[in-house]
Amino acid sequence: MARAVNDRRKLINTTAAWAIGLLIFFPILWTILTSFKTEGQAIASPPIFLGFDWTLENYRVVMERSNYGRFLWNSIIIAGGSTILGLIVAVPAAWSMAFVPSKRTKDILLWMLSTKMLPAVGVLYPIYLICIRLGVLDNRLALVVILMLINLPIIVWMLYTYFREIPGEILEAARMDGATLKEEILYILTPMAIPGIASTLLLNFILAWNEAFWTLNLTAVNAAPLTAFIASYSSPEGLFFAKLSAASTMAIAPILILGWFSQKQLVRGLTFGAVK
Amino acid sequence: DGHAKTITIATVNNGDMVRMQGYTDTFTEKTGIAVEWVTLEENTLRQRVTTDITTKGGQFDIMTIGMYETPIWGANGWLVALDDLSAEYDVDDILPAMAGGLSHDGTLYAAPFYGESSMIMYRTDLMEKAGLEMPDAPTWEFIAEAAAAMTDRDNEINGICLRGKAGWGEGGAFITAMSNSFGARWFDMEWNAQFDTEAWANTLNFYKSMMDASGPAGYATNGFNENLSLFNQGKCGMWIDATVAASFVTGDDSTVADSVGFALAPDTGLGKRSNWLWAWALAIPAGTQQQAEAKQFIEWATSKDYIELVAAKEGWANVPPGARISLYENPEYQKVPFAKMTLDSILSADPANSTVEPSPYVGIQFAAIPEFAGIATEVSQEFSAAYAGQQTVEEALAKAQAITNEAMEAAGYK
Amino acid sequence: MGQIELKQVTKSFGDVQVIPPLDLTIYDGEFTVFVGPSGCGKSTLLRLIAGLEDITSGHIEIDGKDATDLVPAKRGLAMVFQSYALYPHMSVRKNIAFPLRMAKMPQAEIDKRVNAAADVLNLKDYIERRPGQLSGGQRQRVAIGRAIVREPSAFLFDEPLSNLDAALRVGMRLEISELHKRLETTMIYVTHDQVEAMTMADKIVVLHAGVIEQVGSPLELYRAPRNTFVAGFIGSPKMNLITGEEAAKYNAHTIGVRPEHIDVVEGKGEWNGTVGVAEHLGSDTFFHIHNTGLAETLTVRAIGDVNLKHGDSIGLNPRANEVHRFDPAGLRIA
Amino acid sequence: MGQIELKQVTKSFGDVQVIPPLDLTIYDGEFTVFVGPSGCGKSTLLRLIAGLEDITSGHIEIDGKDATDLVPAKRGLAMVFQSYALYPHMSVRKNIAFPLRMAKMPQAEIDKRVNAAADVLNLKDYIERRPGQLSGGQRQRVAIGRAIVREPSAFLFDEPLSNLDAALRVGMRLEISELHKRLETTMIYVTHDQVEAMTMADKIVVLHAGVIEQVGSPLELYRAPRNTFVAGFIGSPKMNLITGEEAAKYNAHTIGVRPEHIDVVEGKGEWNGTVGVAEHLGSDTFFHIHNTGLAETLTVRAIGDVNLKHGDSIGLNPRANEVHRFDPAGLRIA
Amino acid sequence: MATKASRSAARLMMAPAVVLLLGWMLVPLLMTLWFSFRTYLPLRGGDQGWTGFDNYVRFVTSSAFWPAVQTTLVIVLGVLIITVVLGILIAMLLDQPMWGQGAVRILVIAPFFVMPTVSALVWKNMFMDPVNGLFAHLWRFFGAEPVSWLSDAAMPSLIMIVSWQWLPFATLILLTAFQSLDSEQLEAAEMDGAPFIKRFFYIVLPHLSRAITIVILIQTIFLLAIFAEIFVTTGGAFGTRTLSYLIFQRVLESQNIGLGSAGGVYAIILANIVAIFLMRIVGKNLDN
Ligand SMILES: Nc1ncnc2c1ncn2[C@@H]1O[C@H](COP(=O)(O)OP(=O)(O)OP(=O)(O)O)[C@@H](O)[C@H]1O
Ligand SMILES: Nc1ncnc2c1ncn2[C@@H]1O[C@H](COP(=O)(O)OP(=O)(O)OP(=O)(O)O)[C@@H](O)[C@H]1O
Ligand SMILES: [Mg+2]
Ligand SMILES: [Mg+2]
Repeated sequence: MARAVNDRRKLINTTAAWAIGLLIFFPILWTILTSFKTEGQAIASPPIFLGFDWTLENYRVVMERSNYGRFLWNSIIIAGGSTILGLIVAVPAAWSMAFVPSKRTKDILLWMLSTKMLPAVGVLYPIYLICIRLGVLDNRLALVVILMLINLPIIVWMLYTYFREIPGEILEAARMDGATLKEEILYILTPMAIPGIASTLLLNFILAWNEAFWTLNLTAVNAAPLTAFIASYSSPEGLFFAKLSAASTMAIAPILILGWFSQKQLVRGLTFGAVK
Repeated sequence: DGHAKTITIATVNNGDMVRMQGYTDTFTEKTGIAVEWVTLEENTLRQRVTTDITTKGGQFDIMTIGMYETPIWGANGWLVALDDLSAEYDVDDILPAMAGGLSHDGTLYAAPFYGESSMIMYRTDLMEKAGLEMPDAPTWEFIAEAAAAMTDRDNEINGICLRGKAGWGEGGAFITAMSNSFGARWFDMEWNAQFDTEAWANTLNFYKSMMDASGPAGYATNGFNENLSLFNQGKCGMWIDATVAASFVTGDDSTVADSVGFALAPDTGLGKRSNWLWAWALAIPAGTQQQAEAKQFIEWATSKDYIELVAAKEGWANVPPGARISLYENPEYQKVPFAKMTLDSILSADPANSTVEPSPYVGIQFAAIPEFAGIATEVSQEFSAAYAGQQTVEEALAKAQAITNEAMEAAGYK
Repeated sequence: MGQIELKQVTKSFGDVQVIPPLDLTIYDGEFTVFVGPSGCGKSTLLRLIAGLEDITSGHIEIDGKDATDLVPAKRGLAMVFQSYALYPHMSVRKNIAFPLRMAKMPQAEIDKRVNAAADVLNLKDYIERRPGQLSGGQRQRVAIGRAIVREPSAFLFDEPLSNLDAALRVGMRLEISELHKRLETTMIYVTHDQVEAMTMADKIVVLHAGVIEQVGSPLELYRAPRNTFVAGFIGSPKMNLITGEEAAKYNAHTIGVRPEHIDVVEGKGEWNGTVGVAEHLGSDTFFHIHNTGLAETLTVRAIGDVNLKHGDSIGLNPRANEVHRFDPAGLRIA
Repeated sequence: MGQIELKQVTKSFGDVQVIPPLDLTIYDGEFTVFVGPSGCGKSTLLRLIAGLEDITSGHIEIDGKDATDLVPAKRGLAMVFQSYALYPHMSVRKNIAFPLRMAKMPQAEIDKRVNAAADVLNLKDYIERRPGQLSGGQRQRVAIGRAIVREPSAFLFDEPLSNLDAALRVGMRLEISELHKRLETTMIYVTHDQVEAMTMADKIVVLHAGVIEQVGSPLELYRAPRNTFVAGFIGSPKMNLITGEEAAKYNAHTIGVRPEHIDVVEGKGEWNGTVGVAEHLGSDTFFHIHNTGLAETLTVRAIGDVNLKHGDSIGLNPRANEVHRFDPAGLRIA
Repeated sequence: MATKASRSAARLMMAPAVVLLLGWMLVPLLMTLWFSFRTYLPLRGGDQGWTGFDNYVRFVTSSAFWPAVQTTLVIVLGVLIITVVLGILIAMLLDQPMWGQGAVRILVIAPFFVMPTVSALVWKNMFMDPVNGLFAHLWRFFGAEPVSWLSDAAMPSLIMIVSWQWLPFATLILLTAFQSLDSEQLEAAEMDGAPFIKRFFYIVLPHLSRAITIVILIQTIFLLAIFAEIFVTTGGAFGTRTLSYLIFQRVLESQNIGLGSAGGVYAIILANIVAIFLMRIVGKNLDN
């Protein structure tokens, strides 16, 4: 029973929180604003905040220069695919850990996490060679699998924490009711864990979307996602801030919008069992 | 299937290359060959194509590489020799300096899309205001003096803007080229690092004291892009950099386009100037399935016709420079203000003979050995740290010496 | 239909044996209650019967057929869990229908049975709601509904009422009793609530550390506890257990007298003491009597409101025919 | 030391007034129990006294001094929360010592007091454990220990026993009562458990929707409930409330008779009916009687084990002097 | 829950995840190990044979090694400290009642969605550029000399950029932890006479320890691997070369796979030291 708070306190809280929120958000806001400026206005001194001539020119130039749609589509496929594939592999594993724990469950979980500590640059060569051997360079499916593997530990861990919150009695009830293991997972566990699964999905979608090392190094054209798109603007000739901003905005906008629409889920998703 | 063939080209995201992408349709219309572009920032591009070529990944049909990679890769047999280009293409029209730098054992392995040297770009108005006149071939001493005279901190005008950014292709290239004019070299004939020489100390000390006095704030992180931006905003009196910059500083985005003059890169009277030689060139990796199509593209993109196409659409100032003799013989192009100085700069560079004292390597702002990129990046990082005042010039040189010797040892030179 | 037999059943978790060899027969139609202190193995026993845990050794027979290795679904039993274990994402209807769906019953039949169960349990008004929108008692009924539709040969209940508040508990207790009367199906019911055990059971099984201390009807246990454990466990407030001299007078190591079987007298009684805490419930008064010369504090019940205060001296007369006698091993002396 | 007075205290959450103007005096040393249905404002009232919520209007005086705007720590009260609110990362010792450490008491004095409290509460064996390693009853005692050491002028308890199981509840109830006897400090105790209220209180405050329905000693409330709400609320099983013709006979709109005040007779009685469920507890038997001609099912208590079964016809005689009469507004007719 | 059937089902269902991850870990690891014992110079014709421990010795004795380890630890620690401390403060603020809580949360969460590359580009060019960056304007506005962030204060700048990206994560986890704090505990402490600061240190902080552990664990995993931020901003100059960046330089810039692989093995060892250390705490904290 939280204590009731008077309006004055609330006003102070609100002001402080909004100030900090805006401060944290400012770099993104500034990027978005700059993307609508002309190059001259973008570097004007003193900087112009809102009073500039809004233009879509930068977006036009960027769109003309690169096949944004394809990058976007690849990002969606790769991030989405790896997340879904990850779920398919992780749900049974998390079920096992949560409901049939053994002495080694926690060790396995921590071991899984530790695989994430392999330095990617250190194994680029081996992985590149393997991909060549398998003929899967610049292949969306290969990236889907690799990103799935990269994020799998996180997915398993998150699902494990959610599943643990589900009382085992309910699964036992299903078993008493005659459900097979498959039915138990499909009809009871998964629907009950929907909020958790949704946030796992989201978080991993974001992680996969932003993954920049493998997606850049293992793709050329067919499978190149937005991280590759932004790589071509990394150091544009003459520092065209406005165009850089437009490209940046285009690279982050989809995920930003997705994240905003689903922030409730995400907030839950980010708890990692911090709450019991 | 009925689809046309598609070739994949890895390229760098600079202005001329991006412009070329815009004309891809013309090529496709003409030949029916579709083109996929992988455009990357310079450093990223270099890693991507290097990884791909060394592992024979075969992801690209054409790679955009430079004078540094071409001879090494050619020697390894990783590139398709460009020795059967059509007569119409006129290989002999390529500037000899460029062709030389892009060949191994006399065989051309990459066709220059554009070539460049470096030169001084300066503000005629500021020079005048300072009461000085730029000679066609100035010395470093004069440059330092002029820089000091032009500096006007209150109006945010820096006498001179130079690259200080870490990276072998950035500040590393500049300081190496500059060191040549001070009589320094990377290696002696036994591949021993030479950073313990006085010549290197002189180079760095001169650079740093001049930049501290007349350079922009934070010059230790400025590269080509940053300096271009500064110059275009009227914040630099002089800028010594790639000749291709000339078209930008006189172009639409420049606020000082009307008052830019050009001069040869400076020297110290030891017989070598501090200008480099570079070309972005198109090469075909040996493993590609689409050799014929790739060659077709290279012939198109580096042809005289392409130059004319660009000239017709966007004016002579915007054509890719520095690759073909014929361009400089074209009377239309000769009208471009920086044409002559560009050619002069290119002609005054000699990659095979870049240092005052003899050196075992080819290359002006680099040494064409596989290890160089790695070493020079780290060395230039030490230099940048010295520029930023985080260590002394002596410390930086000592570390550079150690880094270089370590790496040469690791690579088996010693 | 519904006879369950445990033969030499044991259960160990790792090295710890929580159920030593145990024999028990539950007859068809019986309402059997398992009681015992926390951790004594009530739930474990129930889960062994349900098949949710493997037994370590021994046999379980259901209706005369060996069910030891049968999966839970095949044993024909239904279980109502302490937490109800309703499926939160399904409506009441779907919850109740779930076991039938799993049995691949035709939809028409499912509907019929679900409606019938909803009728019986007064759930028709909530049939489309989710469990989250129901009160505790309603949830409880859904859980029972889900058990009923399968027409199991026996119901297993694990402390089904312990999450309800006192008032509701009384109501639900009656409902379950009535259900048993109506269906006449075997029911096994775990609780640690005295009143539930006494009022609902046909047969009470008192467990202690996995061992059955006594099996019998509630009144049998109340009247003739087989040992001091059962004597202390059954009845509320607890039976007064007295050792020493007083017990010797009765030729026993320990004697037990229930608070309601001690009469308070004015003046001297068989035992005399002073009132400690007096708990006035209105309908009854419980006195805790000190200084009786006995080692133990005695609890005494007086009907109605008796006006004795802290410190008052009183006399107590145990009813001789209600005194239970136990030997040194704690076993009842007949 | 320990008199608490509420004067025209109100509390609103936003627009909702949960406590309409309320006056109440709790005298020094009194054990006052707040009872009432869930949501009636018991906890809110307690928190207002503790200072954990600001009152909306009115005054609170503690020992005659205005405490309305005092912060909780300055009111000299100690509170035991329903969840115990132990600090999970501190040992029992540290938990108990916490208020003293906050008061910057010298370590020697702290140790002395903590040990004394641990002694009193039988916590010495667990003193270095964390709350997570304690049983419910032990936790409860730690919470009380933390309250005791401060030597507050009054203790506030918010349903301190509701998380314990039945057996433990009885024990803790006695412990708290004894504590009160020993310390003679004012205690305010919130519960919705009948038995707790009746047995522990010096004074019961019956709340209903933020309004005090009746204040009095447990037996006052039992004997003379001021209205039907109190009548139904106090006493277990609930008083039988009967309206209609039968009530009219008594010149009342509603009459109430407690189950323990109805005698079962063989043959005809004042009321006659058939036994529905019979709950045999051993010490008592509760009958639910149907078909009496009254609208309501009657509950009747018989002492001991009475051998009546489902369907038996019986006669009932309410004890005339124990019949409570209420007017149409539900108020007691004297 | 534990019948034989369910236990064997569990093993079966865990298998795909375990096998996949084992493969994903072992195959590259073994190849890296193999390379690390060879002279492998792709630009000089590839694999040139066995060299024993030369690569290991060379990597460790290189003047860049220890500074890189130090830089790695400084970045990880710096970011952890900043994100945890600020995260706690911001979470505490967001936990208070206010208007538009959801909207503020959206603002705070946003940096988490930004690709590391984009974030580095934006910070480097639009904020930290000593001439045109917003900070430079701000500094000039107050009459100060603009700072060359990425050279003069490279490490703090880098830490700041990375912290900005990870602050939302820390804040959100800590916020949920705050929300799970039993308010009765705080009230009890208040009744016990603990003022705000003491309540924070004695009650709130211990309660957050589990959440903080999780923040530290997850962030460390990601922070040990940060790459794009360094690549884009400083390219490893000005003392910002981490161990993984050093490996990157050996492998990709110097094209010395053998040496880089040896470095990779060291990085794995370092990561595992950190991991074991973390797992210890986590293991302990996750249990209770
Ligand atoms: N999965 C398990 N692993 C190990 N020990 C267990 C397990 N389940 C139960 N136990 C142990 O078995 C004993 C009996 O437990 P059980 O749950 O059957 O007791 P209970 O009588 O139901 O108690 P309660 O009244 O508290 O529900 C306990 O000592 C318990 O600790
Ligand atoms: N912080 C709050 N904000 C709004 N309403 C509240 C708040 N706290 C309590 N209430 C409301 O005030 C009323 C009284 O609540 P209170 O907790 O005092 O009841 P209670 O008698 O303690 O109930 P219970 O027996 O369930 O504990 C309830 O209707 C409750 O919803
Ligand atoms: Mg149990
Ligand atoms: Mg309450």
